[in-house]
Amino acid sequence: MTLAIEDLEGIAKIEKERQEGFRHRINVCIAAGCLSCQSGLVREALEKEVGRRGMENWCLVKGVGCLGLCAAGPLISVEPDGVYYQGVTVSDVSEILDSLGGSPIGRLHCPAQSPFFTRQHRIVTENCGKIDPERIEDYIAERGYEALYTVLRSMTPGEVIEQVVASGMRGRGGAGFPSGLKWTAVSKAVNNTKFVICNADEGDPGAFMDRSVLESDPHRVIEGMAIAAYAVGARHGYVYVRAEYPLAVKRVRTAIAQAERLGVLGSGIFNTRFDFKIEVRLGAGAFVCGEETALIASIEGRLGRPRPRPPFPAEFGLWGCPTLINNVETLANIPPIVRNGGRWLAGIGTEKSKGTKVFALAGRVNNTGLIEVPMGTILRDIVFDIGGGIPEGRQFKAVQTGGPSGGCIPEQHLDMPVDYESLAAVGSIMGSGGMIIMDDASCMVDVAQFFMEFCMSESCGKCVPCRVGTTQIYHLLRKITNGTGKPSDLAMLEELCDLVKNTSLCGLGQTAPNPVISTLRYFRNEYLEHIDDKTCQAGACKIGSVREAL
Amino acid sequence: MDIKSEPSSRSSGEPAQTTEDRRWRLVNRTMRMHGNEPHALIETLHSVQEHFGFLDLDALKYVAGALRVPLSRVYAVATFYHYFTLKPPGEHTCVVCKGTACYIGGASSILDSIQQEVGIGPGETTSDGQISLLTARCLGSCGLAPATVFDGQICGRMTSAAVLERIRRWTNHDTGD
Amino acid sequence: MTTPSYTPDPTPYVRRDVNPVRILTFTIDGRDVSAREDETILSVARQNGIFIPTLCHLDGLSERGACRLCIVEVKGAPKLLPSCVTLPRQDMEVTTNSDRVADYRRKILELMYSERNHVCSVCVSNGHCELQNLSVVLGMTHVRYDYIYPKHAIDASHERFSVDHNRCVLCQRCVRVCDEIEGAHTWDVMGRGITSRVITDLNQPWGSSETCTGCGKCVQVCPTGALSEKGKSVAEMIKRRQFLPYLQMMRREGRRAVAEGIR
Amino acid sequence: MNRVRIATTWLDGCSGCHMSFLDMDETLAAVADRIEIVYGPLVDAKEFPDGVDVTLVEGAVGNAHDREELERIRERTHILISFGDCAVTANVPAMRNQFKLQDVLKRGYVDNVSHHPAVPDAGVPKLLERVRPLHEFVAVDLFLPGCPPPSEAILLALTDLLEGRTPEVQGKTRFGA
Repeated sequence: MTLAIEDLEGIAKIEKERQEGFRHRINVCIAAGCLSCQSGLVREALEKEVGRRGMENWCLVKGVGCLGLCAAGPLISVEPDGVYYQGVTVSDVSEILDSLGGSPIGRLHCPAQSPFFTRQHRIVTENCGKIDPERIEDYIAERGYEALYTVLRSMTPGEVIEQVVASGMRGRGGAGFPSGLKWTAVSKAVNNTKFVICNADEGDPGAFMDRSVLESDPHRVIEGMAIAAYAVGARHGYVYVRAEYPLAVKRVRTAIAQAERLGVLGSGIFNTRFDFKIEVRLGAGAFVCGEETALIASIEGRLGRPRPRPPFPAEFGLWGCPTLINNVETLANIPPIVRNGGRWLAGIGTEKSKGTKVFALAGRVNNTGLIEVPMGTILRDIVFDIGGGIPEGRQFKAVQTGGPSGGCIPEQHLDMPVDYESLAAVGSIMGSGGMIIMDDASCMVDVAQFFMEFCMSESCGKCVPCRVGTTQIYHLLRKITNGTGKPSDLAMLEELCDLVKNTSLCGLGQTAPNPVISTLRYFRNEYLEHIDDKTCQAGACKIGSVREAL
Repeated sequence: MDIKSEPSSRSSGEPAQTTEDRRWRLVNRTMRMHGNEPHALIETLHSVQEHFGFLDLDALKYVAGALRVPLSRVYAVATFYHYFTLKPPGEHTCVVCKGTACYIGGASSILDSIQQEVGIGPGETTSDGQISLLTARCLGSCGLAPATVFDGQICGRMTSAAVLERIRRWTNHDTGD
Repeated sequence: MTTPSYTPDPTPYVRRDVNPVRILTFTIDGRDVSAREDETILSVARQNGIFIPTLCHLDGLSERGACRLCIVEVKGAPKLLPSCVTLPRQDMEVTTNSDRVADYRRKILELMYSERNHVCSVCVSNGHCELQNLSVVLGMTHVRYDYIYPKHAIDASHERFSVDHNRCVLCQRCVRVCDEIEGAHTWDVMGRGITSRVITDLNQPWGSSETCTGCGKCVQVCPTGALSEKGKSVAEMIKRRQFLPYLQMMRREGRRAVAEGIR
Repeated sequence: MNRVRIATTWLDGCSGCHMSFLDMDETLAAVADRIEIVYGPLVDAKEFPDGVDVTLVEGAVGNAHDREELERIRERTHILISFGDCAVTANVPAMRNQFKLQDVLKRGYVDNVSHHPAVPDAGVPKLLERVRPLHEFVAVDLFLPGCPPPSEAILLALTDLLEGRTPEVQGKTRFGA
């Protein structure tokens, strides 16, 4: 089947007319967050009630992706009025339908003018909460696959890469490697067979950006992959997604099937000679598979143990062929880069960190949820303005970024801009975008122990420093948190952290000590309290019980 | 016997019910989709676990033979990836998320209270085979921490009391309540 | 999904970024050396009589870069690099035995000792053990990290050999020799991280393995007393590895003969 | 000239290291006029004296008494030598560390005993949960591994100390030697 731009425009037009034909449109968030507070039931009840009242012709009930403010779920938005409702239950359904066209229900009202919504800059998540992730037509109505058409019909692969280079975008998966360089390397590699892999193995505990994007706007990622494939010369792609995200898996599979049926995936896309197919591969619960070479091994059906690089996947990747591996968010940035030009993205953010970044706000903060802000946004604004500050009137203590590879940033650094360099300077990393806020009820030694336990059990076991070193660090932290630590343990902790960081084989081991190093740097007094006074101010560690036993 | 010889010569591990059991047909279909190639191992194990709930030794042996993957590698893969389980799950499963946000939000006290009430720790099943307790690295529902999954249904903002209430519903129901 | 999956090309992967014919020069510990582009720093060092400690490396088996003992410093490189898998570049300056590297090596060795239950005095390989020997060579007189003391079993179900997991360092030489030279792939590593353990077949007693040919290569390549011949007492297990270079050469020739279709 | 005051003792060990010490035979005589052995199984002294220059401690720390003894020795000794594998690595005594202390005692005093099986609870020091090397309890100045350390290595260490040098025993002894 050959698809022309007119067909895309036609689909978009029909879809727009269809939607605008409804006087009222009720968008119900059906991403995992809201689903876990029964938004599925709310949607059903709305549909049933609309049917019962005979409103089907002028009131549309639509399941949409993440609206962002998970803390207030289930969320719904009513268009075209632009009204948000929070904490909606099945019993509110009648009242909502009664109020259509009238004044909003104050009791459920979620102020759309609050900083949580107004301070965001949505590029990657522009369609989240707007379109039905299970309808390709809805994506096309928002200019979906237009970028792919432009690329295939009017740009050379080199021109596409130029735009990505010009955008200055850096990989959103964690390390922040310039995406344009990666694309260039793969495109230059000499081989008839190349692959594009979308890394959706979002393993950081406390991060759910990729999940939300895949659940809310899967076609955007598929389009990004197809553009990438064209640019580097690949004909086959894989989405490697965690099995723990069944909804994301389902939506991606649905999206791929729809794209194939429509002809934006497959052979001779848009009547060109470009063929591209995508397969889904499920991760099976191994954090280390976020590492490129381990991920490749996993797709090949093998153990997810990293191998030393070089050779890098750009030269020697999946089945020995040049392979481009990009994270979900990176790929989701591609269609807007193509539509608006690389310079447009380069105009957003800071000098060295371009564009926006999606963060998952979680922990002890009022507005938990998903946010997208320009790079360089001040951390304090994220926590207190967008995040709405700390609940229950407690004291802010630290914000943890970068997951198990990142660090804890204390109050004194809250006024820094969030970009790759600034985060590195304070001993943390951008990581994939998890942001966990901690208050005075969190013990930083306990937090360090939590992350080390994570790294220890996620270590693949291949290299000695990571396999045994993380275990030794964990044991030392456990001694400290249970009140049997010695003053000399701190020096030993530092020694082991240095060893694991400098001698481990892959990124997991090399960054595993970061949470310990950063808490030792900023919260050393808490370690000393545990060791010298045998107390845990936050009350998180069970020192008391051990002391009684002694 | 050479492990790398023809799969037909290794069919001893094939469970008797293979041909008539619909679930095995679905597993076979997964393997066929991947050309019965060794690289289909993880996808196939997913398929086995999806249809049987866990991976037993006969299944591992069968998959090894069908895909021409050495037995030890199949076992290695099945134990490397934490998503796979070699133990049959209980009638009901409760998965407590131990992601960072859930940890900060009190996931450990939820686990403690389950241990106290039901007497099982993570990875364990009650002796009557009714309830399995599992932990997850992160369910991605951090916005609603702490999160827990009851028989596949995810619930946010849990407390120990709420979790125990759900679990009691299972046990009461099973005693004919 | 309805479309069948991608089927990879069955031919072996070839690194195209390396030219095995090209010769380059660089320095190791200040000495000028030359190498082919596909030779590792370790192999060039050994050819030139420069010692770099290793454990998971064994001539004739594939490289893993996992024990990290062979790390070296390369001028300009921010990270320490495992010499067993790192290829030299023109004018590279390699330092094999700086204080920093020696210090890390000793610490890594200490970690290995702390991981399992190594009791040299009662070990069949006492006096012939690569791990033990490394402690002498690297000047490691004691382990400063807490011993972990995991509980591990001994499997003596095989007719002629036994495996004592207390002495295993997870170098995977057994796994590799069984897979790459014998072609049986009886061994692999189950689990992950600190709970990893070598297994035979479906984690069953070695003696009941369907795939083990009983060739004993795994025993001979094992650097410690983890794998040993039965009937050997303390300090009596001396490993014989003379077969490895021959087998490797013959396998290579055999593969070529098959590829060329001649005999 | 003041003679260097030397002490030796053994904790959880087999006395083999002391045998090796005695194996120095006539070479011991060569340094005999410069040293004085003030405490140890080789001499008649009831209490560990104050102001000892060098103490060779054989054996691991396996019970409460070992621990107290070691701490007292550390207080009263200038240079403490961890003497032999049991002291350095906990060696054979530590082989019980894989098991729970209760199980070890039960196996030793109950399971394998036909006459009055009972775990002794009076008159013997309490066993520690785990046997550990000396340096996990006190600072150690020199490590002399070996099972036992060869007498040449012991002599070398002693003569180096007598000459005021830091002993360099690398290559002279090793674990299990």
